[in-house]
Amino acid sequence: MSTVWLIPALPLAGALLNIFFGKLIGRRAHWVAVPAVACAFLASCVAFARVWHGGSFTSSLFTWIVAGDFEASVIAYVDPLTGVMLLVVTGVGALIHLYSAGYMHDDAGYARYFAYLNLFVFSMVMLVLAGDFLVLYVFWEAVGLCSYLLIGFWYTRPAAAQAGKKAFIVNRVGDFGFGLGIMWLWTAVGALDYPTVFKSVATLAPPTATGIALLLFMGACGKSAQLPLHTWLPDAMEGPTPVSALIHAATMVTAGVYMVARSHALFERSGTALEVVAWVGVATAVFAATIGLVQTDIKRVLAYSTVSQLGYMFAAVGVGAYAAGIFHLVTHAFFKALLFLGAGSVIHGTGGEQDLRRMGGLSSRMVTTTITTTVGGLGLAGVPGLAGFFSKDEILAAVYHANRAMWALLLLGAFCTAFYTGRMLFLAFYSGPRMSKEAAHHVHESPPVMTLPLWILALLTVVTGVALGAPSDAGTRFARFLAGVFPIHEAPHGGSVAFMLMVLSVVVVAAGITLAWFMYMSTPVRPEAIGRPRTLVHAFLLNAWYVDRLYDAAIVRPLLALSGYLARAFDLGLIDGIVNGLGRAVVGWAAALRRVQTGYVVNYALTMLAGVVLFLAFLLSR
Amino acid sequence: MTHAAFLVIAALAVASALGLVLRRNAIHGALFLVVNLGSVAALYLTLGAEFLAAVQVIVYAGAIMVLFVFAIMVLIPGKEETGLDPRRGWRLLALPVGALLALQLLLVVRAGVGPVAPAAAVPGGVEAVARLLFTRYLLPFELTSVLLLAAMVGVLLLARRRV
Amino acid sequence: MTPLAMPPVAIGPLAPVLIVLGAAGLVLLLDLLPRPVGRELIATVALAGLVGALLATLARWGKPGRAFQDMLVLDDFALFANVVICYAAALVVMLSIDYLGRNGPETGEYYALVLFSTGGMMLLAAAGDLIVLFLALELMSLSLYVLAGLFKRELAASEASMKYFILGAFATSFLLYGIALIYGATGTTNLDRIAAAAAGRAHDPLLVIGLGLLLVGFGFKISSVPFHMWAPDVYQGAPTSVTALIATGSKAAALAALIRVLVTALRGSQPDWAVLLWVVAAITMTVGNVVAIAQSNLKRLLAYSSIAHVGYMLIGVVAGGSAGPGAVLFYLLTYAFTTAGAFGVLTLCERAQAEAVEVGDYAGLARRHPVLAAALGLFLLSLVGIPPLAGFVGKFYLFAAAVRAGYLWLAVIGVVNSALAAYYYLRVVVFMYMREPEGAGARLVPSFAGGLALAIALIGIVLLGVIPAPFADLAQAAVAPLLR
Amino acid sequence: MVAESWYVALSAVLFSIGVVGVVVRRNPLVMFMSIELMLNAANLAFVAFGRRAGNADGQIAVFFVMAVAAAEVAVGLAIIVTVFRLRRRLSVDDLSLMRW
Repeated sequence: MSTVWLIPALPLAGALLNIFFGKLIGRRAHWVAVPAVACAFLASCVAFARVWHGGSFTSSLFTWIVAGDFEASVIAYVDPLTGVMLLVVTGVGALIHLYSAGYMHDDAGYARYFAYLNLFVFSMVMLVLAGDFLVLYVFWEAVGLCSYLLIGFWYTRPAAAQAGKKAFIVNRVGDFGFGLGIMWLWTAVGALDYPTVFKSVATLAPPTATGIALLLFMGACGKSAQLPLHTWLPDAMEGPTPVSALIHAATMVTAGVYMVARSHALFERSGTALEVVAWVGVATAVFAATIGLVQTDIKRVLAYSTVSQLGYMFAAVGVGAYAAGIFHLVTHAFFKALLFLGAGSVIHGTGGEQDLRRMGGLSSRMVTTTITTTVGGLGLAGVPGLAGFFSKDEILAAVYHANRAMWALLLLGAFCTAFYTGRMLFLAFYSGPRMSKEAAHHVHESPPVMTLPLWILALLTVVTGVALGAPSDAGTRFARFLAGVFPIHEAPHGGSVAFMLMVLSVVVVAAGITLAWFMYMSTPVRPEAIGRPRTLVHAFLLNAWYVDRLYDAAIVRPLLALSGYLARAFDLGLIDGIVNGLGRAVVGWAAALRRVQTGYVVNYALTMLAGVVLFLAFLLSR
Repeated sequence: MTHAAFLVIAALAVASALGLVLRRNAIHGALFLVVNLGSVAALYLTLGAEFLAAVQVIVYAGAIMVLFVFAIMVLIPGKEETGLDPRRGWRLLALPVGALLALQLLLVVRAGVGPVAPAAAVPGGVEAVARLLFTRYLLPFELTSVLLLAAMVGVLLLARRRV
Repeated sequence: MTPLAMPPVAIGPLAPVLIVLGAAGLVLLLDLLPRPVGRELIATVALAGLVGALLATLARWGKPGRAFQDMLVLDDFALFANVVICYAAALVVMLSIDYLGRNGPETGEYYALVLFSTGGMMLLAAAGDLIVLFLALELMSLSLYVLAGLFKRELAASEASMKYFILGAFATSFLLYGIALIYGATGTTNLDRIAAAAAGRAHDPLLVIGLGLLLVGFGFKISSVPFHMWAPDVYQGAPTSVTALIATGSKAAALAALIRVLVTALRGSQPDWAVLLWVVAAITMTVGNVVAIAQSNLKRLLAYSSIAHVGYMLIGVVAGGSAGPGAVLFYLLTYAFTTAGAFGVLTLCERAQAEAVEVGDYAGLARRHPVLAAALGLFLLSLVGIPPLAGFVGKFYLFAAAVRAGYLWLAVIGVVNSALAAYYYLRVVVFMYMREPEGAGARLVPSFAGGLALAIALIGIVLLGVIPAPFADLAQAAVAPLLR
Repeated sequence: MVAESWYVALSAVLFSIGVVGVVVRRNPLVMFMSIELMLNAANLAFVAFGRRAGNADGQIAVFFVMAVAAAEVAVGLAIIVTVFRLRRRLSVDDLSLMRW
């Protein structure tokens, strides 16, 4: 008896309990939600143990409809990749659930919050477990739904409602392509389950494979906030901070990377598609990193950083270094969740302050938060020894062998990353306090229920890299573990080139942090100067390359105008005419047929009698 | 039993049935129905079903028809179905369709009820019927009592003046 | 004179029915007590009887249950139908408590008649002999005729009762004549012996015409075209709780009996009845759906909708084999949950001094009573057949059975009809969620039992929609005894 | 002995007359009596077929039909009386409150 079904079932049960008995459970909602995810984590460990030595297995989770030889059922497909994803989702998920119990404890929608969060974990686990593209698609949409619900969790705030709507619409664009791709795949291959699909992609014509792969990648761009569909993620920071940590940093947004890695056979068949993935990743990585340089909202810094890091993952996947991409996914999940939770702790401790300009000097008041967040920041920046260093280095090395231009751009991105991370840490924790006396007086460290997850994530940030990511001639330990899923990347490992690359990236990181030190530490910070556009470039970055405004001018407004025009010209005339004409025909029939029902018994009896005669005539004629 | 007797009784049955349908007066119709039931009872006798013939006269022609006549007397003193019939056309349509039905049924009878060599005479006495009724047909028999009880409760519910 | 050998009286297979009828007797006795007892107590007794019968039915699952010399065949097929019937009747009783208190006479006879009628339905589904079938049908129908006219001060109710009675008796006479002809052809009224006698004589005109007349009688009870015309008027005029019983219980029982007769006794005539029912199914669902579009009275709309659903179910009967009847059984279960729930919502709503039955009364209901509106919305969506609600799965099994039996076009007609049906169901949803009421609109009358009934129905449609497989398997297994 | 087919033919004719009666008459009492006529015709067929089949099952069926008819008459007359109390007229054509 497989226990795989427990992994989704537990969070689902928790969600249902909190949805239906939320009023009854009230403030004790976390007693349902946290154990549910924690136990799902244990069940994930069991599943993980089964694929420890490679190999894969399937497990039928749920049989919906069986009719003859037709069977609609949900089959879980577990291989090492699934195992890793499961551990990340449920593990980080459990920590963030625990953290939420502290962070959200005053909120009016406590039970609703945990219900959504559990529902998200359920959907995400199912997305990872899915054994075919249809189930993948269903839960792809489901995690999106949970994400909108949680972005708009404080739906009374206009900004939150607006952000939820934006996330919905932008994702719709991507999902449209994704759905189309799956349909095309189905017509091309005739099946949707992973083993069959990946076995038969070899028979696809490369153009077909390119088309399908690019459509699928469109969905990935939406979900993982890659250019040009990245605009929703920074706005998504309107949701509660633990949600940002779990959904918009550690798990859901990485679904795109997971999907591309999972379907690598298809992308490889195309070649072109893989190249597109790499370039989009590189472009996004640099683009988002430059925007991160100037943000003043601590969560927006992290949001752009997430977009940028996701770009790194896509770059890795795009050059065929799948294991490196997934490894970065894992380490990123740890340190970015840590950073968000740290930011949340700061926000919690300062009574809702998110603006870096009004922080500073928190290191003395919030020791734990400072230490752990700094570890997370250094991990993100790529300081040697920490997880981010190993995973990013792995990516840089792989990209170096594939394409020098990409490598140079990513190196630039690494510099930016180091800079904005240093800037954020210095501004928040180490520079002199800039908040009002009153506000400063209230600053306090978060309760243990929130700091415990911080410690654990910090520990993971420290050890994961060394334990799993140390490079060797046969690839990292992590890559060897995934060897059954992805062939070990061909690029040469070790040697002087690798050593040189490593040194170079360390230098770049050091330069970034040092620059940040000079700008925000060595001289007193002038908050009024930060966040004010001084130069054109600065203004350009502050406005996130004007992408939102560009979309507004180039797409949203013309579309509104067009639809308005079309509504006037066509809908009322042509389309309405056709639809209404059809409808009117049916309604006309309905109106005529109902007149048959005269209400007089004689007509009813006569109809019955006519029916009898017709029945008998028919039967006698046979 | 001769054919002549059958034909006479059958003619009586058909005539009385037509009388029921064609006469305007409901009381007359009820009396025609009594005649019809009586002639069918006579046919039961010719078929060897003495018990049924007796029940037909006692229960049907006796009890049930008395109920009918009583209801007619109470509800319509004398006149009924006078006045113009706006749906006369529909009503008259029943005649051809009904004739068609009769035709179909008669066709089937001609084709389907061939002369079968009569088996041993069917016992039609009280004993034979009772024997079956209390052995094989015990369940339907008991069911009949429930049916009558339900009907009684229903009638009470409708007829009671209270509420 | 030989002594009369009384047959062994097998209480076991009769137990579910006996419990229901016993409860009816108990209700009558309670009603006769000199000091009037509360209607809640009477309703509770009735409910207890139905739940007891449900449990007794479930307890007999898998046990062969022929009794009274094959007069009663309580096999798994009958048991499944009985579960549907008991469930529907129990819901009706729960919905009746406060509905009746508000609108009509507080009387124990109502519950007694509901129980009598339920007993008739259960026997109908388990009848192994055409005589028992006829008696059970009459027990069910006579009680329903009276119940339809329960509000005897209202013109609509008395009209409904009268139409139902006259047309019902008319149809039953055809059924009886059909039984007589089948008896004439085979010399027996026992279903199994009819099958044996009819073997190889499928073209005996007596048998064929008998079959036709049987279909007329059943067609009336399940309200298939052209014997459906009573249904909208009766559904509209009868008390809503009674309408729910007519729409679910009586339909389930009649369909179960129809399937049993067709599949066991008249299996040899399948080519005949399958083609006939093909046409009837297609016309029935189309007429039901098209005319429903023009309705503004919700009870009437649901009446036409229920006609359409009978059309869908006849698809399963036509498909035959083991898949077809199994799909019908499963559909009956989902249909009972959904329809009883939808009518249940109507019993809980009222407007000033009247029942709220017009679509317009439900405008803006979502704002006034979001939970109630959501419940009605879900029932309607299930009737449309939106996954993952029960209605979708039910339709899926029916259409799949048709396709596999080679009736592709019938399945296509069914699918087109389901699309058509979305129009009028969703119109109600649109009214509830997007329109403002003119005047006060319907308001909720709180009722604990009614709310509980709705909750059960809701859980039912979601459960059957999400994990249909075990129930569908049971339905498939239940058909097996018929196909021996 | 008169062949059963004659009896069945007679029953078919009576049945059809009853059917016509239900449709052509407006008075529910007469319609109801026509239905009794139909049941009666069925009974005649049962007895005739019973003799042909050589068993008494047909006669038993008639017995049950009579019981059912009695119950039906009781209920039917009660319903008719209820309608009459409300309307003071007795024609099924008055019953067209609900239609379309």
